[in-house]
Amino acid sequence: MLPAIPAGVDLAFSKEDEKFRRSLRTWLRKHLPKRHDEIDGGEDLNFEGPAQIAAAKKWQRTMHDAGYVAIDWPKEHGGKAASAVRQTILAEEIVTHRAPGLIGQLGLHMLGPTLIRCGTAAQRKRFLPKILTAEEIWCQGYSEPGSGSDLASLRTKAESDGDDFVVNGQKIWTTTAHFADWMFCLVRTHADAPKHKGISYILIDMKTPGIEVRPLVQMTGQSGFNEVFFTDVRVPRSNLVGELHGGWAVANTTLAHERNMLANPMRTQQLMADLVRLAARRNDNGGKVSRDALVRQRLADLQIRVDMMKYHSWKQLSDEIHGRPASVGGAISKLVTTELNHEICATALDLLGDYGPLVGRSPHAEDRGLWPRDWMFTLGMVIGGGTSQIQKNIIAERVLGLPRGA
Amino acid sequence: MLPAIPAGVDLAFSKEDEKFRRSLRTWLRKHLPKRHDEIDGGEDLNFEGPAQIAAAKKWQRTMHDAGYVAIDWPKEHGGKAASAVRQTILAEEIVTHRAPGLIGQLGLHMLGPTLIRCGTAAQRKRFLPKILTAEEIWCQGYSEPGSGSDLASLRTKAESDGDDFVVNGQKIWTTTAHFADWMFCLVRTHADAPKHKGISYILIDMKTPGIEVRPLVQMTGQSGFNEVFFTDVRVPRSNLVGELHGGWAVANTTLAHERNMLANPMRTQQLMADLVRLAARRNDNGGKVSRDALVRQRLADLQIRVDMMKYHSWKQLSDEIHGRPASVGGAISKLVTTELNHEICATALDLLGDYGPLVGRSPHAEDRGLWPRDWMFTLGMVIGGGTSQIQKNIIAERVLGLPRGA
Amino acid sequence: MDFALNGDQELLAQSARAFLKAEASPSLVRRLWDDPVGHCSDLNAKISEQGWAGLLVPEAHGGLGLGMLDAAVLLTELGRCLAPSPFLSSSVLATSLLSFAGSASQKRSWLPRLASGEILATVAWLEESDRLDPTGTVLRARRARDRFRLSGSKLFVLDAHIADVYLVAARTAAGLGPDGVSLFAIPRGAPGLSLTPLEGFDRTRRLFEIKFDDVVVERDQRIGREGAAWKHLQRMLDVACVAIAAECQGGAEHALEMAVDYAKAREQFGQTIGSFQAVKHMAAECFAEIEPSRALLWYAAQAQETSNKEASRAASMAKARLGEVYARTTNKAVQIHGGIGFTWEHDMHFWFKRAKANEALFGSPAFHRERVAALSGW
Amino acid sequence: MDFALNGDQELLAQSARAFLKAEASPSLVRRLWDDPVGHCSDLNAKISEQGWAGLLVPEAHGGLGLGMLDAAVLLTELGRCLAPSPFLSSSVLATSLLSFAGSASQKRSWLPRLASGEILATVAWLEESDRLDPTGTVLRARRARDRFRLSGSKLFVLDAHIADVYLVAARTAAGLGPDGVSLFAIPRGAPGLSLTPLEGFDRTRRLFEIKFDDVVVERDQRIGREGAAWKHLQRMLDVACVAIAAECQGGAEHALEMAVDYAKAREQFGQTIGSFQAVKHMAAECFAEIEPSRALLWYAAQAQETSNKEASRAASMAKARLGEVYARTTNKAVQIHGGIGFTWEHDMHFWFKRAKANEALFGSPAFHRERVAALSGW
Repeated sequence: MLPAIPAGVDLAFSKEDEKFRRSLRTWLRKHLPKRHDEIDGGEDLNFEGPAQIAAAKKWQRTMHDAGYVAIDWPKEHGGKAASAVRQTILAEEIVTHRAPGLIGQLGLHMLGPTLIRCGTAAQRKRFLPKILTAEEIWCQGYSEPGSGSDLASLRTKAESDGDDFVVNGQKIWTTTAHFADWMFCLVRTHADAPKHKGISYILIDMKTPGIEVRPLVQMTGQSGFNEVFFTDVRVPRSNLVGELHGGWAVANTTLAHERNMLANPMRTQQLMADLVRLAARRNDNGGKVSRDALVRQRLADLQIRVDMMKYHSWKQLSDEIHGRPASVGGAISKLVTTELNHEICATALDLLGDYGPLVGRSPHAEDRGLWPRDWMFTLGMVIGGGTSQIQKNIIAERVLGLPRGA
Repeated sequence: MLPAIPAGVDLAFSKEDEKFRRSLRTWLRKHLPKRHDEIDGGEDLNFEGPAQIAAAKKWQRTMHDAGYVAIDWPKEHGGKAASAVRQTILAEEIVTHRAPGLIGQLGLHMLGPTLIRCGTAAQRKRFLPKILTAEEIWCQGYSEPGSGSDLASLRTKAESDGDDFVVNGQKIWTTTAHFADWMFCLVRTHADAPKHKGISYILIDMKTPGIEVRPLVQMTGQSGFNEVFFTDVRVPRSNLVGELHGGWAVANTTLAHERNMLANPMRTQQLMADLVRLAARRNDNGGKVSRDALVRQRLADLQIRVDMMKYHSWKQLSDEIHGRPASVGGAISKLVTTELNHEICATALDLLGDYGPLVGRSPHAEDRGLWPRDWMFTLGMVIGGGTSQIQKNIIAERVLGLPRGA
Repeated sequence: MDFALNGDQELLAQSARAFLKAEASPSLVRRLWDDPVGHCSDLNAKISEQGWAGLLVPEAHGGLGLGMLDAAVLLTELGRCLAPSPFLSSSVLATSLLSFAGSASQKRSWLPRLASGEILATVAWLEESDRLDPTGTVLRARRARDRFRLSGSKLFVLDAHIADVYLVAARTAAGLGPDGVSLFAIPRGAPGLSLTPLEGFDRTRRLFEIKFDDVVVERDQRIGREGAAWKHLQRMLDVACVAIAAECQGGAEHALEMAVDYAKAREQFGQTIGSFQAVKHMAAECFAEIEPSRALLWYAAQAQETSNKEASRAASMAKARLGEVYARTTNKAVQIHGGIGFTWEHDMHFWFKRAKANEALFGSPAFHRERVAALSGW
Repeated sequence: MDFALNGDQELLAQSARAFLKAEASPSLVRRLWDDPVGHCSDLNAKISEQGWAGLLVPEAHGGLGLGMLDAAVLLTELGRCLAPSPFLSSSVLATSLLSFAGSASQKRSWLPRLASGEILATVAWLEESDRLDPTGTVLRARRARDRFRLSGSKLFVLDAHIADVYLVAARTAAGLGPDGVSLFAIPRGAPGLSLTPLEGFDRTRRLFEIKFDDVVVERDQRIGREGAAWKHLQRMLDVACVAIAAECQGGAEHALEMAVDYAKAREQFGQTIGSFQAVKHMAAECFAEIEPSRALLWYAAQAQETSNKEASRAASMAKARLGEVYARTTNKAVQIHGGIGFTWEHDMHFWFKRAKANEALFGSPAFHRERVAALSGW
């Protein structure tokens, strides 16, 4: 018998990587909390109350103590300088074991790498350790009500006043702002410069007077996003990251990561596996729903695309590992994956018929109401992080070289 | 038992109209040629050789003698001043009986009404009678290679020289030009005026020296369209219709008709009925293809839209008959109908599997190869007469009031 | 020939729209969202005053004696504003079923009270299998001398918490075919009967589970002939299809209007988003689906007056098509709104949720397409 | 781990593309369109010189001993330019089937000649029912002492007019199940055998009907064991799926490139049509389908080395997906070209036609989705 997939296209992991995976699995089985939903804020990081937040922080600390947090960071900053393969293995196992997400992920994935690349030594020393341990939780202050897709048109302004900036304005869609300790934030420091050129990247202590956080309830009924209002908020000049007016470039170093978070192929596979299980479990007139010819066609069509995006991610990962130029950026993954996730959930609702709309607290709800909630949440992800229309613009202009629109 | 559809929504025709339909049916059954394909050029008016052209002219003359040609024209010009209902009945019966199309339809539907509205008495007297009898066949010279969707950018120019215009340039997609006697044509008579404002509408004798007609073969392998080249073609000034430089308005009086020709709901119903018959006839593993659950879903989905467009056309017709303002123009019908026609044909190919691509001369071809040919031709109709993109622009801007694009 | 609304219907549409704009604004929808009842007795009373409760009731029984096209006109307006109202459950579905199945004396006894709004009724049909074919009706009504005893449960019953009487489909004979299904009128408070709300994401419409624990029913509570209710349920299914299709039509029209209005106002990249061709074409595609579907709806509504195969076929066509069009339109409308359309604060999600719930209610698009195929003789 | 082509494969892709650009230009495609043979012996000879005919033949039999991923790389390039070539019919399908089913001595006798291009072969499988399941193979091979006699007909046989030998699936035992199907190698000129071209709209690929009128076959012409050919045909079906998917990938890439190039050059309303968002998004949607599908193709090709259930599942996935992607892409590409894309004179229609023919060849997308479902154990 030949191996599952032999060399040529080489899908084998090295012995060391396989060992990493095995010990991670062992560790996870041993340390995973009993009920994940008591510790996990879900994809929208919507933690319900201080007890859940405390539990989530503890989980990150446990993960950190075991050496599974920020493994991509350089060793001198507390990371493991792990390869892209190990990062992928970690992400896969986290999803496969349905381990809770990390409460400090915005610090770990967005601010941390930014400070490592653009921060001062003092900033790194001050902030990085507490990101790792979840002692300080970060939120991201980019989007504004008037600048959704058009981020560069943001208007929250920071005016110099002595050694401080004075910040006035409003941010929106601010995940975790209701319990975050700090915010990394894009502000306009030069009103007359062209749109991209007058923006700076600053760090704001959320306890500073003049900050008001209002939860923004989603159509799912959950909060998680917030609006944040700034009225004469004083921020020390030492909290500027990178050059003054140079914040656009600073932010762009980690913007791609946001797209990747939304296009996690493991998450899609998990959702699809749940759908297949649902179809095999539901009965329709004495037979499994999954025996229905129409259902089989829909499931197969979805499964094909789910698997395709898995292989596509392998291809992208391979290019990264082996230092080849990326053939395409994350726009395709963001576009295809978010729409696929929503379609998987919509298919589940269709299979469920009149049971589809029943929410978690209903005893007749399937999968504790996961499907209707995710059906809504996944549409939010089609919109967030750059709508599908924006991704298509990016593909057309940057990849296919078609002219920029008016 | 109640009547099929009782009053309220009133779908009954008047006694006189029903009588018109009955006598038309009787006439058609008696006079229909034995083999339509020997006389009918199809939707692309692609007549094969002089014998077919002569037969087609004879058919129009037979129809005319019986009073069934140009019934919408005023009586003083040889028409019947027939109501929209009668026109619809005529169109329905023509399609239902699969009677050949009229070879002179561009004269009957486009130039005739234009001359009646904008022509001089002399022009009407000279041209209208021979349009009715098919003694003179007309072609339409609007599109140019550089101006497809953007008709107003046309560049064929007509310069004044004494009592003549001198025409130079090129037209394309000119149906029937290879045997037409005359062309109604849009030309640029004022080079410096804004795009729409320097255009005139003139009539060109196709026998004039300097005209070259080259057939343009379609992807179906058939011709029907042509390119027409003009080199110093002299056209008497008396052949100008309407004002000099006022041709845009003249052409627009009948442009809507082109859209309607492409969106004939009867044609769609006929195509759908053919598809249903095909599915009922084909066998798959001992059972009719129409018993397959997937096929039934596709057929039902198509049938629903086909019927919907029929009712939609009734609604539009009713508004016209009763003098109510039209709720929407023909853009929806053009958009939906042409795409629906193409989808019906594509479904037929799918049902036929490996038999799908077989063309008419193959003994294994179904329906004498109609499906693959129409699958191609209907895509041409999605593009022609304003692409689907153009129709969506029209709906967005003129109906929904969204801003005009850049 | 005139394929259009008549003058009275045009008037009904206009007055209903004006009335509902004033009386059933989005703020009412929002206020009732978390309300345990989810209905406004004030609004219900005013709707009865308009005579709408008796719209489908013959004049002889105190109603307006109008038809399904009139009802569709009204339901289009109710669907446009998502008005919380028992009009669908009581005045359309239960009233129709009583008219189809009831004896002359039963109609005399029930219809005037339904027409005046004095009482509300609802239909209890579906069960755990969620199936609309005869196998879905399992609840057994066992005869015990002159009475029947019902045990089992019904699901997805509309407005059961405010209906005074339930029209319950139950089997009076063994088997799973169309024969042996009977109909009973059972008051809400009957001993042995209990209600559980089915919590769903569309809180503009309330559904319930009804449990029957040896509920005793007198013989005269049986509506129509014993074992012969199936064909009446089928005809009511057609009515339900048209009614929900009408709601979908109104809802889709409104959702697109909201999206178009937003696209004209919202600016990004220095221009209104409605000037981007991608947004324009999204809106145009929705409109090109919604506009012709109105003609399909009218045809299906009018065809109900004929009670033949074409009535069922047209009803299923309308339900299949409008259900999908509404769901697609609201999805696009949320996307055109961008992030704000995803918030609770904005009203858009009310329509988005209703659309998906309506798509499933009384049969999925696939169910109705198969029904169209069967009724077409394929 | 490295999910990518290796250096040799990259080289193969580049050299094949350069070679085919020079040797199989659109003008060749156009010239051969109306040619009765539709092949160019010059090109075939050059392709054999490259060693491609022996790509899948083991080195021991004079071939290159490469695998399906290498073949897919080459087929992607052939599909890109629609090169008229018996590579698919002979060097991939017939060669694979011989390798799977043939005895050691049969392989020794046939494979070297196939590898060198000395002879061409093709597979005759489908019949009137156009079915890929066992019921589709009806042609009876009756044993008469040491011989077999075949009567009946085969349809949709690729390149039968230039193949020197046909691998014919026939029933040596009664029944319609997988058992009893045997394989025979029959030379083109065998007495009682006749060919009829199947005229289709895609003239870049020629299909034939073969009629067998009491064709006599010697015992040693039977390939492999009697009655045991079905599993080999199934494995060849997987190879066919990957091969056609590869063609689709190349064709779709090329069609989109043509459309994008045209959109950059063609002006309407005073700007290039590629600056209109509607055109940009059409192109972007195509690209977002085509780019990830390459990874699916590679995976499916590589999975063929395993000959397990995953090989069939991945092959059907690739065939279902790429077939539809190619058809959609060419449809959009024609639309982006506008009227000119509808003309014979422009090359676009070659790809448009090939795409639709490929979608049906060796099983429709629906057929392969059902196969995926079955192999997934649903």
